[in-house]
Formats: sequence, structure tokens, C-alpha cells
Amino acid sequence: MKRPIRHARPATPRAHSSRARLLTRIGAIMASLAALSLSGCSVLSRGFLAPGGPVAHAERHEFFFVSVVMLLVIGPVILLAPLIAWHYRLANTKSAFRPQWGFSWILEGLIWIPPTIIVIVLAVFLVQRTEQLDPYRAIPSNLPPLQVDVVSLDWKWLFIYPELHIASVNQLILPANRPVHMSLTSGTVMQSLLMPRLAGQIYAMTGMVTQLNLAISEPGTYWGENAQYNGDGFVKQKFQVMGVTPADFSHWVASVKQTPKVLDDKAYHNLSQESTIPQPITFGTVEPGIFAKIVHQVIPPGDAAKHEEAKYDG
Amino acid sequence: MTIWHILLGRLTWSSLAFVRAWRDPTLSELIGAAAAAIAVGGAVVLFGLLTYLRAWRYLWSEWLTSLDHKRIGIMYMVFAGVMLARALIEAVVIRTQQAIAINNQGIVGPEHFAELFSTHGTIMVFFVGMPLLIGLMNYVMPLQIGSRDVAFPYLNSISLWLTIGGGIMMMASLVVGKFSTGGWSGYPPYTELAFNGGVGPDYWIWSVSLSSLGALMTGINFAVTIYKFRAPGMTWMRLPLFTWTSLCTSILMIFAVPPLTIATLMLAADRYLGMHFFTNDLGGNMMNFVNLFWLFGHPEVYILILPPFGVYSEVVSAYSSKELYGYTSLVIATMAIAILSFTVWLHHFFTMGQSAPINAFFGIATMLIGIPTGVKIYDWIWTMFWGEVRLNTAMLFSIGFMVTFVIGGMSGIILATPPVDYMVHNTLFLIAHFHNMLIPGMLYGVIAGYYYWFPKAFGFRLSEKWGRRTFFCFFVGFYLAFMPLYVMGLGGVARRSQELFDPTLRPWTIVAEIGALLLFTGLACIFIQLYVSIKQRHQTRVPVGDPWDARGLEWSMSAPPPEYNFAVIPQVSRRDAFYWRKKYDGAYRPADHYRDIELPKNSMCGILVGMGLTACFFGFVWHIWWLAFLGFAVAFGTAVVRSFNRDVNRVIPAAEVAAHDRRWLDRAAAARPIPRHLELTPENEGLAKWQG
Amino acid sequence: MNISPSLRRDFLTYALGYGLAIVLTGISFAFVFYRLLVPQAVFGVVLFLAVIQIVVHMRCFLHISLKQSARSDLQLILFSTLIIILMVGGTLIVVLDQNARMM
Amino acid sequence: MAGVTEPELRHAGLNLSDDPREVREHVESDVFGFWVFLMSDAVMFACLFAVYATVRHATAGGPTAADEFKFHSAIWETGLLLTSSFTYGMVSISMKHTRGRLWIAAFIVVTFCVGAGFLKMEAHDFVTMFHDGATPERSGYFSCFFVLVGMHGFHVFSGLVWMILMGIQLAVFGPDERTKVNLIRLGLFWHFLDVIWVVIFSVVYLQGLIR
Ligand code: HEA
Ligand code: HEA
Ligand code: CUA
Ligand SMILES: [Cu+2]
Repeated sequence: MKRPIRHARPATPRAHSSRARLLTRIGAIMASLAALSLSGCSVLSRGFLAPGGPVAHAERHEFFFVSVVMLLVIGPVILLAPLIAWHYRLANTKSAFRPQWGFSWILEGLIWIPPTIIVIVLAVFLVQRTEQLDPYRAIPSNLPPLQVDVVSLDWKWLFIYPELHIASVNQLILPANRPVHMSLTSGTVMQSLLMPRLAGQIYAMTGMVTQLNLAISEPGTYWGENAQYNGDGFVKQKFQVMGVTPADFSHWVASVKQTPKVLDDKAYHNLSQESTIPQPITFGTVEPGIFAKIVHQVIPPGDAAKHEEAKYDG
Repeated sequence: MTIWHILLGRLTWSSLAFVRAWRDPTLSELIGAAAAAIAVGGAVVLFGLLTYLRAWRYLWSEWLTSLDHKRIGIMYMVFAGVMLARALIEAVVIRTQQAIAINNQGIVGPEHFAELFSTHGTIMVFFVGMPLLIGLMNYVMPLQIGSRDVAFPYLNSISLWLTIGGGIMMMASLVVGKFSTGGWSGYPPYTELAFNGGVGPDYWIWSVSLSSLGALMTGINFAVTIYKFRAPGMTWMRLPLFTWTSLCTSILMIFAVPPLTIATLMLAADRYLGMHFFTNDLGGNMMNFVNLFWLFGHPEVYILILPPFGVYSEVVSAYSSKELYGYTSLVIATMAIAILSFTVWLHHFFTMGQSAPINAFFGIATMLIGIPTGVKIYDWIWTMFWGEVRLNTAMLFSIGFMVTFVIGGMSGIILATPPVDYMVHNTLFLIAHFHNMLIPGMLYGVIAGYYYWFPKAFGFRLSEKWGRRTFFCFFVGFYLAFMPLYVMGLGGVARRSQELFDPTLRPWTIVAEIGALLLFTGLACIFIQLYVSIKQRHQTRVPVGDPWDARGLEWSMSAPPPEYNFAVIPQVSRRDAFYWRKKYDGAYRPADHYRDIELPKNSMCGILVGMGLTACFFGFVWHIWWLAFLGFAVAFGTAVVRSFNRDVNRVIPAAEVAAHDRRWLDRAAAARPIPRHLELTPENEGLAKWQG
Repeated sequence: MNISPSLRRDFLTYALGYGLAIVLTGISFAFVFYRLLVPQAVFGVVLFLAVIQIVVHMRCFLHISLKQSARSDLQLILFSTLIIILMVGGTLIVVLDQNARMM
Repeated sequence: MAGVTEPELRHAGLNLSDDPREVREHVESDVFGFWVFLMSDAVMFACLFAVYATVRHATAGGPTAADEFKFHSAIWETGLLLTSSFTYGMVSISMKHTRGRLWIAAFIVVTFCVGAGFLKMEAHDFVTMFHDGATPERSGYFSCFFVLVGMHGFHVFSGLVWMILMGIQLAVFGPDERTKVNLIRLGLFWHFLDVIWVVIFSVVYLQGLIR
């Protein structure tokens, strides 16, 4: 049951976020993102055509498959239309002219049946692939999946590692070669999580939990973003995804556990204010069950009324 | 609660764009103020000009109050042209922003940028696309089926004024207050009070409501017209294809608009009455909005594409000098598309988390639409086969359409594959897909139809030279502007991004910018073409009315047509009625005898109802309750008063009809029949030579 | 006052419709009030009776018949029914499935 | 015009056999246009019903349907609405068999009263629900309930206003062609509201009361 705790926000909440501040807040992530892409050089290497995990890999495969099939059918159109028009142009007196010709069974068969067959073929693959790539479906592996609880906030991402009792904001560190299972919810409006080289989108919605499975094949640096417009800070809601070796991962976990910050109701409440943050944050301790509390909207969410002053000060 | 509050609701000084720019003179606000200035200035200049020319009376009595479907159609198109200019400038600003704003703020701030894409999308769909097509259907369809008017001329006028009212609201949002930032689909909870307390979403709700109300009434009107007002002998399988697509579009409007009405009504209930349909708390569920919106939204995109399909059918057949290939197939395909379009809406939210079989089902249903669409395209190609193709502007646009549209179809099929959609949903790839459908599909079609029917409506042809220039700009411009977006989308660039952070995108955004500017030039060419054509009209007059050697009934009368369309309602015995009549020498013959013709009198009720409701909704936006009440009272009162008026028709005596018809027949007898290769010369007086 | 046969017939149509409607409604309410079956079955019966009653209204009050006479009306109604089934059925399947997967 | 045959004019109330053919055709298309509108309206209600079905459990800890619905008022409301439909049928019959404007007017008045009775009962229901705290602001469920049932009520209200107008037109013009067409349309509208109500009492009230 949802409870009546969301405070109505007064008029023009998002209007006047100071541009200068936003500018300075582009921060380290963006810079590193840019640097990363520069080294990758081509635009396509930012996306799923340069997959970093099995899900994106399979999706790329499906993309190529459909594209090739479709190119085969639209190719003739692209060629035929101008060619026929040109050949039968008025000025070409050598071409035949049959003004009353308007039907042929053979042609009818040709224009209805092959496309139908192609659609059937595509459909068969579509059913299989959709089933296999259902975001809710676990990635087959002999390792147990790592659980990450994801909360979308204005304008940042909160990643909670419930089994490890740590959390991070705008930075997702994952062990390579181990499946990851995410549970997503939102602490604000609906958003969409997209990690282009790793896994496709799934929406995150308040009061509900959606799921996403993925894995990273090789250690490396990837990126993620919110793809569903949600206000002034939308474009800044991007984050870095790092795939690391298991050893590095344990190392990272241990180092995060050293940090003094605690993710409890109050910290979450601060975090959920509308703001963008310049650097990733980590929490060494996470209050148990906080994700469930967020889903059930037990913790008062951010209050846009104060967002003028709402700098994250944790 | 001061008196000002009662009088002006939540309007304050800072609602005015000028005041905002004065107080906070950033580039973004200044651009906003400039746009507002253009809107206000445009209105003032127009007003002044009309006063100076003493054109008010003429405008009022001949146009604004007219119930003639031809005039209403033209007014729709003029209105759409005005809105188009704005939405197109916005598109150019969007592209410019993305070209500049790589790791910097660019020229417009985040909120302003969001307003831009929201208004651009909303205007293009509701106030450009639909009015252009409704205008075209209004003008052409009754002529094609041999009718004197649409079934409900008065309703037609109300629809027009409701649509214009919505456009006025969109324009008002430039000057007072701000428009929504929630995109053309306005997803809650972002558009709920909790996150957007201003007037923006309210502007969106009410202007869209006005437009959809108008579209719904138009749908009813056209459907009944086609069902009940066909000329004797005009059986279903003799209908011209444009009429078929008009019918299917009308059916889509009738059945697809109600879900939108419900969705916006519920959003309004949330925002105005504190209800909880789509809020985050107290049992609200935004998934219902998404579901309802696309229940409308998907059929809507076919509302936008079916009439252009009809135009292509007419144009390709006429300029190939040949019967349409596969008429029956085309009819079946049209109906199949119309019905299938109600079964695919979920493909807009594959990523919402429903289970795989559901996604797969809707994915397949979506792909199925590819079959009838493909059939249509092949049919047009085979229509050119064994024909004599005149490669004029309209044909160039048609061929450009076939070649380019299939690329958009290809990306559509890619999007229809759920696993791939997970990756490219909400990215520029999607943006590229639908512009690839809308510009080569819809807008090229409108331009082709405009070129084709313009001489019928105004009595002279459009400049071919400028037409070709237009085509060049639109064809090349489209590829430059939108192919880069496919690439960027595959690279994971989210749509609605005000700022980009990756310098490798720069070359692509710059190419796209050039493309957008070229498209803009294309629009300029259209206006120049109109200007040039008007200046040269003495050499391009086609009063007899059949400049293209075309086939439908609409060509069997003078250009421009008399207000009653047909001196006598024609008897139809075959498809392509006029073609056969020309062949067997039945064209240009006087009738046996003429009868009195009854036509609806002009009425200002339409404009009163439309503007009344607009005022009412404007009052809603600003919480000016007295205005809302007053506006409603005017609209309702007008409707009631009109229902007591029994004297709504006027009669044109038979003698007058006969005299007019004779004059036209004499003109035709005096004209020289023109063979096809001379039809672009001044010789062409609108009488085509019979050449099979 | 003279009562022609056609007047009689018309009156009887309305009277029949009225009577049937009352009876059908009564049965519906009785099923719920007296809990004649398990809840799901009761709802099934209620829905079934509602459909019958709609047909009765169509026939007796709205004069829709299968005869050639009111054909364009009938086509229209059948088409609308199809659309309504698509929309309502689709919505229920989709949104209920989503709800089930997100709780 | 598309072949209009004699039997197509069989809607009770249409009695224009003496009028010229063109007039009849016009009447036919006028009525057909209204049918199209009704179907569009039906789709709108259908969407509301669909949403209603999906928010049935979204009571957010507040009152539920079973707490709030009263069996007896649902029965009485249904009875009133059905009766009004029957009495409107008498309007149509009087019109068809040229019983004169007094008969027509009398049945309109009866229908109006019964319809108004329905609205009054419904309003009373709503008020008691408000007192129990079952307001539209309370939960998604009640938002939808009030909008759905309220939308039907609003239609009934519009029908009543329309009846008043038709009464006046009848007095001014008598049953001329346009009045008749509008009375036929009003009849379609009124009977159509019955159909919607049948779904409402089945899907909303009875379903809410089943336990
Ligand atoms: C009909 C619909 C339509 C049309 C024509 C266009 C035309 C154009 N659009 Fe857009 N657009 C949308 C509908 C349309 N758009 C929608 C729905 C959105 C989504 C909004 C949202 O996110 O919510 C969108 C979003 C959108 C974006 C995405 C912003 C983002 O999310 O990142 C961009 C960016 O480049 C863009 C650009 C353009 C450009 C450059 C054109 C230009 O190419 C325009 C070229 C066209 C012309 C120059 C018109 C020519 C005129 C005629 C053919 C008529 C002639 C009239 C007569 C003869 C009488 N549009
Ligand atoms: C006129 C407008 C128009 C048209 C005609 C289409 C046509 C199609 N659209 Fe598009 N679409 C839009 C406008 C349009 N669309 C808009 C505006 C949006 C986004 C709204 C928003 O989010 O803001 C959208 C979004 C959209 C999505 C959602 C993506 C997402 O949000 O992630 C999908 C997914 O399936 C899709 C698919 C299709 C398909 C399969 C077709 C098909 O009809 C295409 C059929 C054509 C062909 C296939 C080519 C020709 C055929 C042949 C040559 C025969 C051979 C073919 C086969 C064998 C298959 N469209
Ligand atoms: Cu959204 Cu569940
Ligand atoms: Cu779609």
C-alpha cells in the first residue's frame, strides 16, 4: 500500500536552478566520459554496437539480423522506384504505354506473399529473442548473481548493494564475468535506465520494482544514463560503470566500507532533493531494508520547495 | 484573495515573457522574448494590415463565417502554415542548440529547451499535421465523391475554430506563461502538480483538448459524408483512393481520440481536483496514462500518414497517365493498416516491464503493418510501370517519398523488435525513425497534393522551377538532417538532450544542423514559390479546370469550382469517372435541366462556439474562473440559439446555376486541348487533350 | 382514441424491452444479494446478464436489428465493439501484467 | 445517395413518409451521425472502465467499494433509469404515430422527472460517501469511481438539459422536421445512457458488493 506522504510541491519548482552552478557541476564523470569517448573515437563505439556484455552482444546480433533482412526487402524499392519512373518518363517514346493496365495476379502474389513470409521469419526470431532477452530473465552462470538495488532520483542514480551493505551514487562498480541482478525503483518521476554497451532500458517507477539482468564480459569502463526526460538536470544524470576483476571488486568493497557515511532515512532524504552532484558518493554503511522503505514511500521524498538551497551537503 | 486574483487568476507580471527577459536577461530568456515579440508583432501587423486594407468585412463575411467546405479547407491549411513556421523555427533552434552545446550551455537553457521540444512536437502533430490533412480532405473529398458539401457544414466550422483556438493557446503560451516541458506525450508523474506546478502542463492539456475535440468532430463529419453523401453510382469500389484513406482516417479519429480525451481529463482531474490517477502516492498509477496515451498515439501516427498515402495514389496515377495499379489491394491495405493500428500501441513502451510474450505479441503485430504498407509502395511503383510519367514537382516528391520512406519503415521494423528497442528507445534513433516517416511520408505528401490540387482551388498553376528547388532542399535536407541522428542514437545519445558531453558527436550534429537549415530553406522556397506563382498567374491560368489530364470527379468542373461544386450531381458508372467521361465524350456537356440548389448560409456560430471554448480553456489554464464560465456560456448559448434558428439555408436559383454552367462550357469549348508534354506551358488553359 | 396495429406493435416492443430489462437486472442483483454462487461465478453471471441486457436494449429501445434495414448502424456498432474489445482487453492484459510484475 | 430504402427509416419516431425523398435522406444521415458520436462516446466509457478495472485495489488503505456501496440505492437507481427509458420510448411512439405535441410533451416531462429522480439519488449517494471520507482525493480507486460514475451522471444531466430545450422547441415550432430529428437523437442518447448504466451497475456496484 502506498501512503500519503508525498508533499505537493508548489509552483514553478524547477525553474531557476542556477546555470552557473550546474556548469561547475559537470564534474569528473563528464570529463572522464568525454575522455573515454575520445579514445574510442567513433560514435558507434559508445553504444551497443560495441557491446561490453552478453546482453548487449545479443541485442547487437538481433539488430544486424533485422537490418540485413530489411535491407534485402527495401533495396529493390529504392532501386526500382527511380528506375521505373525514369524509364517510363514521358520523354522516352520508346517505352510501352498501356494506360488501362491495372491488375495482374502474378504481381499481386509477388507483393503480398514474400513480405508475409519475411514477417513470419522475423516473427519467429522475435519471439525467441524476446523471451531470451527478457530483462527479468537471469543470465545463465554458475556464479550467483550480484544484487544491486537501483533508485532513480532527481538527477542522480543511487546504487545499493544490499548484500554488501554499501551504496554509491552515480558510480556503479561491478565484478566482471559475474551476473548482476538489479531491482529498480524511483524516488521521483518515472525514469529509464540505459547502459548502452551493457544492457537495454527498463523503466524505474515510484512504488514499483522492475528488474534488469546483465553481466560485464571484460573489465573496463562503461557508462549509463537516464533516457527519460525528467527536468532541468536530465542531461547530467549520467554515470560511470566500471567492470573490475573479482579481486579489485573485493578491494573496492573493503575500501568503501571504510567510509564513514551511512545511508539512512535522513541521508536518503537529503539525496532525494532535486540536485546534480559533481562527484560520485559512496556510503560505507547502509541501513537494512532501506530499499523496501523507498519502494513503499515510507521515507519522505525530496522537497522541491527548498531546492534553491538544496545543495547536497553529505 | 485579492481582487486581482479573482480577475486574473494566477497571471502575474512575471508570467510575461518580456518581463522575464527584462529581469533576467540571459540569452535563453531573450530568445524567448524575441519569439513572444514575433507572435505579438505578427498579430499586430496582421491586424493593422487588415484594417488598412479594410479587409475585415470581406474576411468576416466571406471566410471566417463561411460554411463552405472548400473555404474551410483553405483556412485549415493557412492556419497550419502559420503554426508550421513556428514549429519549424523551433526545430532549427533545437538543432542549433545540439550543434553548439557540446560541453557548454549553448543558446537555450534546460527549461527553455524542454519547452522547445514540447511545443515543436505538440504543434507539429496537432496543429500542423492534422490541420494540413484535414484541410486537404475538406477541400478534395466532397468534390471527389460528387457531393455539394460535407454532411454537417456547421459542425465543420466549429471544428475549424476549435483547432484554431488550440493554436491560439499555443501561441499565447509564448507570451504569457510557459508551455509544458513534458514533451508531446506529457507523461505523468512529471506533469503532475507535485513536479510541475506551473501553467505549462495545463497549457498542454487544454490546447490538445481543443484540437482533439475538433478532430473528433471532423472525423464524424467526414465519415458520415463518405457514408451517406456519395453521388449516385459511386459505390464503395469506385471511390477514389484519397477518399478511401479519408474514410479510414476519419474512423481512426473517431475511435482513437477518446482515449486521449480520457487521459488528459484524468490528468486534469489530478491537477485541478487533487485526484490520484497518475500521482506517485495514494494509489495513482502512471502506467495507465502511458497505456491510454499510446492507445491514441499510435493510431494518431496513421491518421497522419493515411491521407498522404491517398495523395500519392492520386498523384502517381494522374502523372503516370495511367490507371492505378492494384486498386483492390490498395483498398484492402488501407483498411488493414487502419485496423491493425489499434493493435500495436504497446510498442511505444516495450521497456515498461511487462512480460516477454506480451512484448512479442505487440512486436509481431507491429511488423504485420509492414505488409500492407509495402503493398502500397509496390502498387505505386507498378502504377508507373507501362505509363507515361511526367517528372514534375509532385512526382519528384512522390518518388523521393518511396525511396526515403522505406528507410523509415526499416527503422520502424527494427524498433518493433523488442530486444533492439530496449537499446534505442528514447534515443535519437527513435527521433530519426519518426521524422523519417513524418517528413518524407506526410509532408512530402502534403506538398505533392498541394502542387496537384492548387490549380483546382485557385485557377492557376504553381511555379515548376521553384517546385524543383523546394524538392532539392527537402530531399537533400532530410538526409543530412536525420541520418546523423540514426548514428547518434545507435551511440546511445538520449532524446531531449539539451547538452551533449562528447566531442566525437560534433561532426554529426553539424551535418544535422546543415540539414535542418536546408529544410528551412525548403520552406522558404515554398513561400517564394507561392509568391512567384501569384505574380505569374496570368500565364498559368487553367480556368477550364483539368490541367493535368486527371481522372477523378474533382476535375470535372471549373477552376476554382463554383460554391455549389456540381451544377448537377453527377451519375457515376465507373471508377475514374471523369476519365471515362472524357473518353466517351461525356465531359463538358450541359445538363438536361438545372435545379435550384440549397446551400447553408454563412454563420458566425462556429467562430463563436470555437472562441468561446478557447476562452473557457484559457480561463482554466490561468484559474480565471469568470473567464472560463463566460467562455462556456458563450459557446453553449450560441449552440442553443442556433438550434432555434430555422432559417439556415439559402437557395441558388436554377437559372443562375445554368447561366454559370453555360459560361464555363463556352470557355471550355473555346480552349485548345493540350497534350501532356505541353501542360507546363502557358498554352495550358485547363483542357487536356484526350490521349488514352 | 384509435390504436392502430403498428402502434400496438411498437408499444409492445418497448414494454417487452422494459420488462426484460427489469427481470435481468433483478436476477443480477439477486445473485449478488443472496450470494447464490462463489464470488467469481457470481461475477461471471452478472457479466453474462449484462451482455444479454445490452442486446435487449439495442434491440428493443435502439431498434438495431439484423435485418438489412439498419445495416450501416449495425456495421458501425459491430466495428465499435471490436475496437472496444481490443482496447479494453488489451489494457487489462497489459496493465494487470505490469502490476503483477512490479509488486 | 447511397441506396436508402424504405425500411432504413424504421427507427420508431421517424415518420417522414410524406416528406420528399431528399429530406428523408438528410434525416437518415443526421441520425447516423449521432450514432457515430455515440460510438465514440462508448469508446471513451470503455477506456474509463478499463482504467477502473486496473485500479480496483488501489484504495491506498482508505475505504473500499464494499464499505461504501449500498445495495438498495443501486437497485432504485437502476429502476428509475430503466423506467425513464421506457417513458422516453413513449415519446418516440407518440411522435411516430402523430399523437400531437401534447402527448410528446407529457412523456418528455415524465421522463425528465424520473431522470431527475435518478440524479438526485446519485447525488445523495455521493454526499454520504463524502461524509465517510470516500472522496475522489482519497485514493486512486475513488478518483476513478467518481470520474466514471460522475461522467455517466454528467451525461444524464446533459440529457435533462436537452429535454428542457426540446420542450421549448416543441412549444415554439411543434414537431417539425428538425425537432423530430433532435428528439430521435435525444432518444438514442437517453437509451444509450441506459446501456452504459447496465455496465456500471454490473462492473462497479455489483462487483464491489460481491463477497
Ligand atoms: C509532423 C511532425 C513533425 C515534423 C514535420 C517535424 C519536423 C522537424 N523536426 Fe521534429 N519532432 C516531432 C514532430 C515533427 N517534427 C515530434 C512529435 C517530436 C518529439 C517531441 C518530444 O520529444 O516530445 C519532434 C522532435 C524533434 C527533435 C528532437 C529533440 C530531441 O528530443 O532531442 C528534433 C531535433 O532535431 C526535431 C527536428 C525537426 C526538424 C529539423 C524538422 C524539420 O525537418 C522540418 C522540415 C519540415 C518542413 C520544412 C515543413 C515543410 C512544410 C510543408 C511540407 C507544408 C507546406 C504547406 C503547404 C504546401 C500548404 N524534432
Ligand atoms: C507517420 C508517422 C509514422 C509511421 C507511418 C510509422 C510507422 C511505423 N512505426 Fe513508428 N513512430 C512514429 C511515427 C510513425 N511510425 C512516431 C511519431 C513515434 C514516436 C513517438 C514518440 O515516442 O514521441 C514512433 C515510434 C515507433 C516505435 C516506438 C519506439 C520506441 O519508442 O522505442 C515503434 C516500435 O515498434 C515504431 C514502429 C513503426 C513501424 C513498424 C511502422 C510501420 O508502419 C512501417 C511500415 C513500413 C515499412 C516496413 C516499409 C515499406 C515496406 C516494404 C518495403 C515491404 C516489406 C516489409 C517487410 C517485409 C516488413 N514506431
Ligand atoms: Cu509502472 Cu509498474
Ligand atoms: Cu506507434
